[in-house]
Amino acid sequence: MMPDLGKYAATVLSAYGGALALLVALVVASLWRSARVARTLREVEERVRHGRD
Amino acid sequence: MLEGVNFAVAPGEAVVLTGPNGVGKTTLLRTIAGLQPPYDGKIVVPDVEAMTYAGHADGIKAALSVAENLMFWARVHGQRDISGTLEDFALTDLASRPAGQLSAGQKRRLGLARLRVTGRTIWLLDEPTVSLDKGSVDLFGQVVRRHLAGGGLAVIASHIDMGLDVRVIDLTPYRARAKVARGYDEVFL
Amino acid sequence: MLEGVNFAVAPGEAVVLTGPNGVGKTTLLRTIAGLQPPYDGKIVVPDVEAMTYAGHADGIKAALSVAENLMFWARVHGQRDISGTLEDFALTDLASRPAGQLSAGQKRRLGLARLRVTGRTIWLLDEPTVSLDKGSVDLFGQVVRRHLAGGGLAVIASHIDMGLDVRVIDLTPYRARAKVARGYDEVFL
Amino acid sequence: MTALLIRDLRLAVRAGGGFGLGLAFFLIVVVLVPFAVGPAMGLLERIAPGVLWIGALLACLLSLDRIFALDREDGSLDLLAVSPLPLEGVVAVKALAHWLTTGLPLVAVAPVLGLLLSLPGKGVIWLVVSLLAGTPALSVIGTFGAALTVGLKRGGLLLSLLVLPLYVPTLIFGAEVARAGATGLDTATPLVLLAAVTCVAVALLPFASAAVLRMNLR
Amino acid sequence: MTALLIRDLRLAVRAGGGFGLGLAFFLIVVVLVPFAVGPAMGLLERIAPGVLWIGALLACLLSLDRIFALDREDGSLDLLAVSPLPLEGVVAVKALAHWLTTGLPLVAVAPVLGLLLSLPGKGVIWLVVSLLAGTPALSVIGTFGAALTVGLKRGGLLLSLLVLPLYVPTLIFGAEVARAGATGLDTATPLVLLAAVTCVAVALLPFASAAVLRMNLR
Amino acid sequence: MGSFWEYANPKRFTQVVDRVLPAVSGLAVAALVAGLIWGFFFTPDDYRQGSTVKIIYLHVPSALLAINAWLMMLVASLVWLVRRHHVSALAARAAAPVGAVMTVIALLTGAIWGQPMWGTWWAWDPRLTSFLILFLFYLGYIALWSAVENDDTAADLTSVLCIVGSVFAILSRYAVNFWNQGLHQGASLSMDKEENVADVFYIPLLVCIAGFVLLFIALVLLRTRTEIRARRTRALLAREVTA
Ligand code: HEM
Ligand SMILES: Nc1ncnc2c1ncn2[C@@H]1O[C@H](COP(=O)(O)OP(=O)(O)OP(=O)(O)O)[C@@H](O)[C@H]1O
Ligand SMILES: Nc1ncnc2c1ncn2[C@@H]1O[C@H](COP(=O)(O)OP(=O)(O)OP(=O)(O)O)[C@@H](O)[C@H]1O
Ligand SMILES: [Mg+2]
Ligand SMILES: [Mg+2]
Repeated sequence: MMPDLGKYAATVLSAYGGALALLVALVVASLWRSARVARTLREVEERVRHGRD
Repeated sequence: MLEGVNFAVAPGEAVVLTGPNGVGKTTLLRTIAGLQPPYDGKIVVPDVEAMTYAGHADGIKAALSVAENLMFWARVHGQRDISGTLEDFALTDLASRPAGQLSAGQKRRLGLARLRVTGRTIWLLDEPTVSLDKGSVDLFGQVVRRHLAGGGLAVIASHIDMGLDVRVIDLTPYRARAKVARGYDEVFL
Repeated sequence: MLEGVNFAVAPGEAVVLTGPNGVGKTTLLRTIAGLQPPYDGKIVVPDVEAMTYAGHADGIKAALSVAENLMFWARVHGQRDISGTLEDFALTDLASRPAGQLSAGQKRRLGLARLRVTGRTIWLLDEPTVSLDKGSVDLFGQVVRRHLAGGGLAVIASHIDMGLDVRVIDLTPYRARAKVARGYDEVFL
Repeated sequence: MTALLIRDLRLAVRAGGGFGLGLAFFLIVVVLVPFAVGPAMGLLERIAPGVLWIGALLACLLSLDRIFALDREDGSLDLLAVSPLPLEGVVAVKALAHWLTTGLPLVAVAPVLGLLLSLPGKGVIWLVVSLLAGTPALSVIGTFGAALTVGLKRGGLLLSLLVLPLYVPTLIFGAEVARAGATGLDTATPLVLLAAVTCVAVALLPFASAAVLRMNLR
Repeated sequence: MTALLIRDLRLAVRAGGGFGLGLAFFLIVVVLVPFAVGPAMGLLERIAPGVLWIGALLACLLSLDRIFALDREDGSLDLLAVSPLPLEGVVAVKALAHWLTTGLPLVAVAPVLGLLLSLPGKGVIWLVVSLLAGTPALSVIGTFGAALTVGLKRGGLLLSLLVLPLYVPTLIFGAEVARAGATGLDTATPLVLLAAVTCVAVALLPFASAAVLRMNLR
Repeated sequence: MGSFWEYANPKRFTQVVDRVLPAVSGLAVAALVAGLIWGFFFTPDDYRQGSTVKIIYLHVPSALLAINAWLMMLVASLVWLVRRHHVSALAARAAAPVGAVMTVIALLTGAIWGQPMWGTWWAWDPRLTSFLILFLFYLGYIALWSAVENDDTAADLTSVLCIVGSVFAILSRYAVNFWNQGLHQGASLSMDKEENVADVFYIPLLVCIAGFVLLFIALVLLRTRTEIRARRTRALLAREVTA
């Protein structure tokens, strides 16, 4: 399955590893912050609505 | 900004704003001066160019002498003669002293002297008499009265009775809003 | 320094220094606090470590919150509990606000609150009530009275009547000498 | 306007705000470099134009935050904003004062320091020319950065970070002129480019700076 | 004492007083040097250790005047002087805070920047070692200079001038260690000398600084 | 269907994002996985560069996006300054970290690639150098956003910075070119067929580029929605405090 990368295996693998790690980190951070902000917004909206009635 | 405050000032008139610490006097004055945008409501000033503001910070450079400090503001406003103003504020003797060596009250007098040399008619004063002794307060009261007599106009925030016989607006019933809540955030509500 | 000033303060007592701007109140207080050398004469303080000074500058860091500012000074003086002091100075609600955003009077209250957390008995106060509204002045008056009742001692320079029933020393008859003339120059005289 | 210029120059001279400080920094960089890179003669000569340009740039950068910060703190900036002077003019005068107290003195001492780094005579002339043509851009760009960060908590740090990439074209062309001059190559092309950068910066950036300052003072 | 350290670190992080600023400056120097001296490969490599040391030194120098000046302006320094803390301790803590916010971050990023200047791998290690051994001296000496000039009108300028000659031994030995390391020469001798300079400075200068500060506050 | 600017209303924008985000992210993941797997496993080695050509599938898309993200921010900034639509300001803010990460990926993969090809991690080649400068621009832009307290002031300031920065970025590009002739490949996606990479590399590369672009769009939509919600939270809290 694994292609033969020859003498450049380390180079190619580290490039893929580093780049994918950065991409995943960016995506995870974005999703995490999105979820957190959504949650606080929901809480605040809840409270505001309750405060009103 | 304060909710529900509403007042008008006519030429030759002064109002004194009072209210507890943190009620928003400084904020109101700065808004009138155009140094921050109003949250809501309208501020109608016939001539924006006619206003001048004196706040907690005096805009005094410690390294320049009293005369140099005053002269600078005079020239920015197109005046050239400061000797009368120095006299009015009892600063003549101190004219060549570096402003950094003045006592607290002397510094304040210098900050107020700036008002005179701007040649502007609308004075916005934020606690002008802080650190002043009784004599200087009287001196300043006279200056303000003369300014009003000459058709000037003043809005003064103060905790202290300045001996001016003018309308007092107590801001206590109004409450300052947090500054974060500005008009533009309405789209998000 | 002032010529011919001479006074003693006993525990539980306070004196108020008054006098026109520039007479030398600040200079006198700083000299007592040991922040500048006396030109002449003697200052006898039983315990230098018992003094604390609050001047025109409050030693407040704009980037730190109110509680952090106060906590720092408390810890420097070996205390840990600041909640009572925050209460006394009506700062509890503002505890987590950055000090840079306080209004002038709120900042001043924070500066004065520092006195309480030093745990020291001799307070040297330079115009403590500047920018304070009437309520805060009363509040501060109570704090001073409680301090005196607890055997404390205060020297206060002020233009304003603080409602304290204490000895007032008017410095007007004495004159401040220029600071250039300091003690060490005597050898050349 | 002249009042403002005079005041700023006076303050710079009296309070050490930039004037002298920039010079001292320039001197420091130039004096320390030989200690740092070692005494090899040919080496110093080759890097001399670059070192002098870097020194000038850093000296400029150093004094940038004073352009508005001090006036902001003591309330002068608010007062200037409500004064009859147009803000574009204020900004331009501030940049000019900065150049007069930082850029110009650097140009004046550069020949002496060039000698210290064993720059050849012809190189010195081109160095001076390049500094004269380039430092105004440094001041104007720096004023823009200072206007962007005035009143911010971490102004100093941010200012350097923001201004750094903006300085790159000026530095490249400036150092290129000095280097080409020292080695006897063609200096006309980089000099024209350098002048172009300076002209664009001087003509356009004051408007951007004034706009940004207005946003910040609001 | 810890309260003071914590406050200073907090202020540095929040208000950008040094932390980050030093780093940014270091980065700036390193990024700009190639533009200034030209892209020739061998040249950059040769001057890399020196450039990095100069960068570190300037980054340090930049943040020195904040050590006492801000506290002086808002009255904190007076209050600290009449507080129960010994002034020697205050000075030492200030120097430590300065090193933690300036020196240490520089050591941390030096390897990356070394790479940019094509410093060989072994050179990087010795560069880090030399910075680790030398930057504490820079902070302590700088604190002494700051104490000397606190409250002076042209403090900033004077400070740089006073501190500059005091920095020379540290710079010479430090750069020598880094240079010798990069070229594979003997590093032991300069390293020992560098360590000696640092030890002496750290052990003695806080007392001198406290004495000087006391004189200045009187 | 009203005017395009309707979507500039935060609420409307959020609704649209809620609807399209799953599709866009699904497509992005599909294209990325397909392109990268194709490129990594099923393409031959280059006769000169050996297996290192495979890095191109990360390097080129990220480099392209690093530049185009800045362009998008520039457009959004102009829209904010001219029409004052909050969504565009927030979209610029949301795009900056994505662009910065793309720049880092391009730098990183380039540096790793450079080691075997040019024998060095880093050279002061014009393209490399201008990327470093671009990265600094991103850093400054992000730092300015987070340093200014008032959201609208921050939007104003960063917009001006973005515009001025773009002018200087172009100037730098020319300066750097003038300063040093580089080692780096020329543009190979150009129309000039002679210079192009062979089709075996070209097609999976296009798929990867599509994947990166879709990922960029998805991330910007997601992050813009987050920014809108954060603003809304702050506005509600502020009203609560004062009411
Ligand atoms: C840190 C180092 C590097 C950076 C910042 C960098 C940056 C870039 C940039 C900005 C592009 C532009 C894409 C375009 O304009 O179309 C690009 C494309 C490219 N780079 Fe790099 N690069 C680096 C190192 C390398 C190395 C070491 C190699 C291989 C030897 C390489 C090979 C390529 C190739 C083949 C392309 C595609 C050219 C094209 O199709 O347009 N790069 N790189
Ligand atoms: N940047 C800010 N962010 C949030 N709140 C602020 C900010 N600046 C000021 N405030 C708060 O706004 C309120 C009004 O402040 P302002 O300075 O206008 O009061 P003031 O009436 O002038 O009080 P004083 O008599 O003490 O000068 C205060 O509670 C203050 O803490
Ligand atoms: N460094 C200095 N050199 C020369 N004169 C000075 C210096 N500092 C202060 N003075 C002068 O000494 C006098 C006393 O100043 P001081 O600050 O003690 O007055 P004060 O009584 O506190 O006044 P205020 O009520 O205005 O605060 C003033 O006339 C002041 O101008
Ligand atoms: Mg106020
Ligand atoms: Mg006084």
